[in-house]
Amino acid sequence: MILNASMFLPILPEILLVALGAVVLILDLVLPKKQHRNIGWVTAAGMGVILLLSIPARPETEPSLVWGGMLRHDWLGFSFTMLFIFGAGITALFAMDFKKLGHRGEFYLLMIVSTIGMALMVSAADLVMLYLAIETTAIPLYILAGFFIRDDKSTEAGFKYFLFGAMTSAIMLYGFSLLFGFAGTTNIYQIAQSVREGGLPAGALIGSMLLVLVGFSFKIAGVPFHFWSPDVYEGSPTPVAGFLSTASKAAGFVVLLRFMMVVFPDITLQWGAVITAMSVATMTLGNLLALTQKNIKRMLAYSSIAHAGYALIGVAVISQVGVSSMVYYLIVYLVTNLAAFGIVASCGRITGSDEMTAYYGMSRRSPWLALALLVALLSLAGMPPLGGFVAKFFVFAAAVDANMIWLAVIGVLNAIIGMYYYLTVLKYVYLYRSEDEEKPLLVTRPQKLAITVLTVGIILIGTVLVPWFNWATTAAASVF
Amino acid sequence: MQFPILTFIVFTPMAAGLLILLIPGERKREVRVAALAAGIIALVLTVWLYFSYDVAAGGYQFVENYPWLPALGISYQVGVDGMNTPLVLLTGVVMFTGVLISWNIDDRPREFFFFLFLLATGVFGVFVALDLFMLIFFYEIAVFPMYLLIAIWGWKVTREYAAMKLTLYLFIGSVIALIGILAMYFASGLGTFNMLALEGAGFSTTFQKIWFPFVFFGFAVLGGIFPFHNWSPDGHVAAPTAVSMFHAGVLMKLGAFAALRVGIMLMPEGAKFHMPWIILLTLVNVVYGAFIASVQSDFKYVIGFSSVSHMGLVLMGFATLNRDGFLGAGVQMFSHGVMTALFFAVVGLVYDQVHTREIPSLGGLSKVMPLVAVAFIVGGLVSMGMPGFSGFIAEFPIFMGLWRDNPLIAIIAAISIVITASYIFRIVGQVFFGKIPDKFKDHVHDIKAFDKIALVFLSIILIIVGIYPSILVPLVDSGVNNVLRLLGGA
Amino acid sequence: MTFIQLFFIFAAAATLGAALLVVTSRNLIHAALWLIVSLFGVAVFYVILNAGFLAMVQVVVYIGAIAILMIFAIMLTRKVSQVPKPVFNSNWIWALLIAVVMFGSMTWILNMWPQFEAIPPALDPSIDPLRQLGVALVSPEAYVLPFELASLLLLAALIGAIVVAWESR
Amino acid sequence: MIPISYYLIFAAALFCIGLFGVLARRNAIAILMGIELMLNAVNVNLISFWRYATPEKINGQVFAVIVFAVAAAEVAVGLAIFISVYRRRGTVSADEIDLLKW
Amino acid sequence: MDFILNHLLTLILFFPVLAALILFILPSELKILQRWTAFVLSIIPLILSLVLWFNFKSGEPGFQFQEIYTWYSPINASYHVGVDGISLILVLLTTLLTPLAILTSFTITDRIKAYMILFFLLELGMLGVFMTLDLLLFFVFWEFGLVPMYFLINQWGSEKGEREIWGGRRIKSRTYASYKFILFTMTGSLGLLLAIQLIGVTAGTFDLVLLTERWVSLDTSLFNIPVHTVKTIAFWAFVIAFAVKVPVWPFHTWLPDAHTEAPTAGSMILAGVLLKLGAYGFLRLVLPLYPQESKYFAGALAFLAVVSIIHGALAAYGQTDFKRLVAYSSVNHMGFVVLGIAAAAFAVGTQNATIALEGVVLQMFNHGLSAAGMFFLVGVIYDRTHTRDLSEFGGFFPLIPVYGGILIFTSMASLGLPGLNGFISEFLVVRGAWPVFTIYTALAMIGLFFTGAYILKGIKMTLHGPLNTRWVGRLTEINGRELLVIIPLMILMLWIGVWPAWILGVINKAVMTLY
Repeated sequence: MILNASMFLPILPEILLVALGAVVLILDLVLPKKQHRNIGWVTAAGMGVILLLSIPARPETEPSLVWGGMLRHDWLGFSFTMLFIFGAGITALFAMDFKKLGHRGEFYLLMIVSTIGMALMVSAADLVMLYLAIETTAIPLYILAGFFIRDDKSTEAGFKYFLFGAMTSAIMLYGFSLLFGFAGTTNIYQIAQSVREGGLPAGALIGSMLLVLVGFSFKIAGVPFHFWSPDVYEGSPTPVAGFLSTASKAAGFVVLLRFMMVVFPDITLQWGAVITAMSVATMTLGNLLALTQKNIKRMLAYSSIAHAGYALIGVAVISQVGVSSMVYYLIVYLVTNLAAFGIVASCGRITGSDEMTAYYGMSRRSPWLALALLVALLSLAGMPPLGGFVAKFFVFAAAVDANMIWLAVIGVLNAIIGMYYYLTVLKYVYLYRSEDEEKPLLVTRPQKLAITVLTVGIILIGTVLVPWFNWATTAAASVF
Repeated sequence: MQFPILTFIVFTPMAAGLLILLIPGERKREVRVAALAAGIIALVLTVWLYFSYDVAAGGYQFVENYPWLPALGISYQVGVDGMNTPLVLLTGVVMFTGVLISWNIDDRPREFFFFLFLLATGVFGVFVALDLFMLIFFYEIAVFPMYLLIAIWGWKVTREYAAMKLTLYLFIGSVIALIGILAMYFASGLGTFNMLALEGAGFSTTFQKIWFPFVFFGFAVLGGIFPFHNWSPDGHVAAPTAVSMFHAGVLMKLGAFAALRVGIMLMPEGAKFHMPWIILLTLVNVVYGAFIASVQSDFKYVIGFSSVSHMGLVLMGFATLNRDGFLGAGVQMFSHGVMTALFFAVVGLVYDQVHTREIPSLGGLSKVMPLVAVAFIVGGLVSMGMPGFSGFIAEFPIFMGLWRDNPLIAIIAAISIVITASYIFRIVGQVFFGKIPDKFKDHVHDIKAFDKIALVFLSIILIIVGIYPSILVPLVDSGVNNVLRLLGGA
Repeated sequence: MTFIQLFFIFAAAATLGAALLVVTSRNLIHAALWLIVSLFGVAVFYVILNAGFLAMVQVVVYIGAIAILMIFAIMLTRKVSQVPKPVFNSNWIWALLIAVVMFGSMTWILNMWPQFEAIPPALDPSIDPLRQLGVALVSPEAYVLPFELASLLLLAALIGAIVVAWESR
Repeated sequence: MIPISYYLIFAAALFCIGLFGVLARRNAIAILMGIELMLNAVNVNLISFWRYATPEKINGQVFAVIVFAVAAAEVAVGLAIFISVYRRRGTVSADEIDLLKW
Repeated sequence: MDFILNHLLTLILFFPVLAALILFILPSELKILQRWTAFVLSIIPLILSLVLWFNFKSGEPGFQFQEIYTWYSPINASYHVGVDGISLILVLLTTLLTPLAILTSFTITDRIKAYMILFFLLELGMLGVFMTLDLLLFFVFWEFGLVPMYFLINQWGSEKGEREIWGGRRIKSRTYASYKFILFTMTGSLGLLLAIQLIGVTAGTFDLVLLTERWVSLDTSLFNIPVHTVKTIAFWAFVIAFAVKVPVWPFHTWLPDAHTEAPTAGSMILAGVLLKLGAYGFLRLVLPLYPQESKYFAGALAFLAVVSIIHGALAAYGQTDFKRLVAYSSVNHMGFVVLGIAAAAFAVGTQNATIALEGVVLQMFNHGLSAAGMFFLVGVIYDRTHTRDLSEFGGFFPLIPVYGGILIFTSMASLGLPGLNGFISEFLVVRGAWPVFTIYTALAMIGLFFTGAYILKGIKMTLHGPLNTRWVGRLTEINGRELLVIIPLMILMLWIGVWPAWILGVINKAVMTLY
């Protein structure tokens, strides 16, 4: 019962995040109004520093349960914690110059709290911890989605996000309670064993699995729990939408992965089938609906849904290769989608519109921004030498490896549909003309920095494969 | 450690493209000069490569091998043999001439050359790849800039439609092939994407029979195989000149080459099983393509469909699965590449002057642009397989290959030669001879010096190969040996 | 059937009845009141289940805070609350179907559990659940981390609620 | 004694009533009440499981306490959001908040 | 000198390319310079082929001046050239007619440079066919020659005339003619191409010397079809290709159009050399490669030949266009060539065959001279009157007596008047064919009668009869340059007619060793 320093090491990133939150809170109080924008710099820089300082906190090769079994200190959790911190830092950069967003200390604080939630979510090894972490992630995000209280769409986004999130989390929680009851323990690494000993019929397990899955599907916006996401993404402040669609979704994926693999090893056949069906439905529906969108944020929302479908392939195949491919996919997806939303944010900040028409002739207004958008969208479409290609490659490889070639085929057909609408956007950007061509799109410095980092990142992930792959494999290996 | 020439070739265009991006967009002249410099460097490197390939030794040369992702057996491995060395040269040639022809592009030349060079890097990468992952990686790099190049700088009327159609067709093909590649990877159990290793993987006959069509057709879509050729004429027509040159000249070879490398060479049993019916498709390509070309009235569509016909010959050569067929196909890839680049250059130059491509409305252009007329005639003669030009060198062995097992197909396919001759002569007559219509009289001028260099350069290559095939053929032959070895000396 | 069972059934019926009225009352104030009744019913079960502390918390937090907060909110958004409009949305029949099916399948799932008919074991008198709970919530070997996180969450929720509900002029 | 099945079925019923409310009600506050019912059902579950299966351990109760905390936070945030919506739109009826396509 | 002798054929063959290149770099304004350069350069192959002629050892069997280099190694095709007596004569004919044709073309004013370059390329193609000993290369040159000819007709053909084609569109006659020319010959060659490929596949080589052994002795079945059938099909593929070129009825319809529309020099070369390509193909390829099939189908061939003779003569008689008349006379005369070949094929190994073949080769040479001469003379008169309509001519003799004399002389040579060259060769053909195909030969003799008739008709309508006064003053006498063209031809006609032994000796040896 004695606290010692080594116990804090595994939660060092979270502690640092709390400290950063405190700094932000204080700054929000003491800084004069005009300088509130600089809290963004502090947040972004703080995230960078946390990334560096967290290096000693990296787990041993052998995963261990810490803090009374609340957390599992393993590479999966640690990796994604790092990714979320990265994502939050980038989001701060994008948000800085947003009116009514960037100068609000609360924004950064809420984002930090949400990040803490995600960080704990992906490491949680206990139902109590998991539920709490999920809610800690979600509740600040509800507010962030509705942050523009004078904007009809934003408030509506917060409203819908909240209602739907609260409902699905309640259903999930019911599932948790059943699992707790059946197993007599809240530690997810013991549930499987004790359920097996208790002689619980598979049917009961499947039932609770389905209930839990509802909550997770909501997090990853998987069909049929996807339909909140276009509305929410469209309505939310764009940097928030980017954060929502990447970090929050990735966290959901990690939890889904860990939970399914660890808690339900005895019914893999059943949940494999469910996830497979969900994967197919998600990517197909997401892509088909994305085709007709006129608003770029909505389009990206549907495309995010589709991407969740691809990533689900990695879960559905239930194999080591599958898990690492999914992790790789999420890394790529996080960086890429952040870039896409970030560019949309930078653009929308000036044009004041997220309709496709605002993108007409963009390459003449701002060639570099257009190029960055090209990189981001093509990476989403799965084109080399960008990260998206490698990610899709691994995911499809996992499907083929698992002898689910039909799934890979559906995946590639979907990739083609995806190709179509991404290219359509690029067509607007490069081909169409607009009346505002003479007006360049001024990208602010923090945005430039963020976009550059992300674009370079996309290319690096797509070309220098070894570190990322090893990372993904290590992370994936630590699930089991 | 030898000079890593292949790596240099692959990445020269990319590096140049990135450098060009750094030039401010309004300094168009500097952009062009930089592009030309890159084109020249690439050309020099490829020529050097071509002539330093040791034909007597054969096999893969200039091999470089660096691990890329060792955990999955992915490596950056490049090397050339007799089959792809000419194609690398071809790419260098087309890149160089493409830059020359594109000198007049005025709308965002910086982006244009960047995308064009990105495309070139992809093409080079595929041609020299000895690793399946690398191959598909560069294959897709070669596909997508096409969309932008066509959509942005293409012919206003059809560019959006054509660009999308093309990209989707090719993308579908490539991802289907990708699935096949993955299946091969896992079925081999070797844990490597190295093609040389996979050659000895010994896939079961059943596996090959199932997967060969995926891989072959996946790539052959880009080769324009019937009935998946539809994208090609539309794409050609809509593309700007240099892109058409690249597209028909090099990209279609990319498809055929990949179909050979991955499909036939890695799954020879599958090839033997399926080729008897695939050859019928290629026959449709050859004859139907020529026929459709002959009834077009749009100059560029004629050339577009003639490419379908000629690429049909390449695939037909593959489908014979014998030495002569492969030899001819190998030569035809090079010959058709240069020829069609020449054709599209001509069409582009004509269009630049008269702003129409309707054949009946043209006439008498040989008086203002004699060199263009000559170049077109040279290209035309090549395309009809006229002896003395490279086309003959290429087509003759293909037909010989056909004779060995499919005499009837040889006879039917030969009809295309006459059809080709008929439309080529018709076009020559209508476009370049006769009276110049009054409406063109004043504003039609001769072409610029750069364009002339490009045309002459391409024409000379065609003639040299035609009269002195030894410059190319032994090389291809040594590559064919490589293929035949895998086919069991068939 | 023992007395306690009868009592249980009575309490359950009352709670569920109140809950039904919560979801069906046209008047939101009534609904909120019925919610309080229902929550109170639940607290009764906590008592039966030897979780007195939770029952207390239920009364204090839920009834004392949450339900009151809701009534405030209802008052604040009163304008609509009184306009006669349908209580349910157009899909209510589906909602009903889902709820019924859900109930059926849940009982079915629960029924599969081998200990479905279990009788409560005797509590070890030496253990004080309340003390146990207190220790667990602050012990690093147990639930201190969630406990701390919960405080963070409540802080964030507080700030967040102010952000959206406060309209600065 | 009361078998655990009583509690569990009661909780399931409460949960489903809450769910019905969530799915069927128009008014957002009513929906939120439904959610509270669902959370209460969960808590009943948790406590009864604790009492019947693992009375020697305390996790069930801790879980319930945490659910309380979350529920409080959720309600606070939810109501704040409702009020901000109401201020803009003059309604908190879920099917009238339809500026976005839903 | 040794170098020249060792590479004599290559030099002759590729000198025209050099000439074309030289012309190419000449400035395009200096027309006279271009003309004379072309002429002088075209003399050089003639000189070289005279060197060839005098260094040729007619007594030795087989091919001489052989050169062999790798050309297309993977399919065993090589650059293999060599001449025997037959090809020697035709090489000489080609190099002789080319300078004369170029001299004739001095009247061309439009794009002289291109014109001359095409002419040299044409010469290259023709020489290549005669010299090569490789089947593939044979085809290369065979096809290659078409292209310059196409453009010569298409671009420098007669300006006038329109033809209606299907669809009711009207196009220029020369376009129509050139199109017909190229499509006929290319379609004809298609079979040849396929047959060559077939041979290449089965025999594994294209070298004629090797092929005569391997292909002829081949008797396994091919593609599950009896080898006999395959060979028969291939035989007909060859025959049709060559028959189109010769041309033999019914493949001749392109010829009158092409001849009529071609520029004068083009017609000269067309009739003088190009038609010989077909006949040469029969001699060089068909007879050695298909001895049995040739023998078997000789009757059919002879029949076609006779139809050609009679049809050609009758058609020629029916013409009012002077150039068309001469064109049909080519059909008529070339019929004799084919008849001789058919006879030789049938009676292979006998003395009759030898005689017939001698006649054939000589007839090829002779027809080359006389047809070129006739077309030239038609061209001369056309240059002055700008019409070819015989009915507008008449009574020219008094106006232009020298021209009249030359026309009569050349016509007589064409007619086969004893003492001039035509007689010798036609006699030899008839002499060889008579014992073999008596009836056909007899019918051919009737054809000869009509030959006389149309020649005389031509002379009569041009030189005699009432004078069309339109031409008085416009019609000038033949000039010096034109004399320079026709006189060498006349000398040769007379020389062969009077003392044919010099040339027959060469032919005889070649024929004897070959067959």
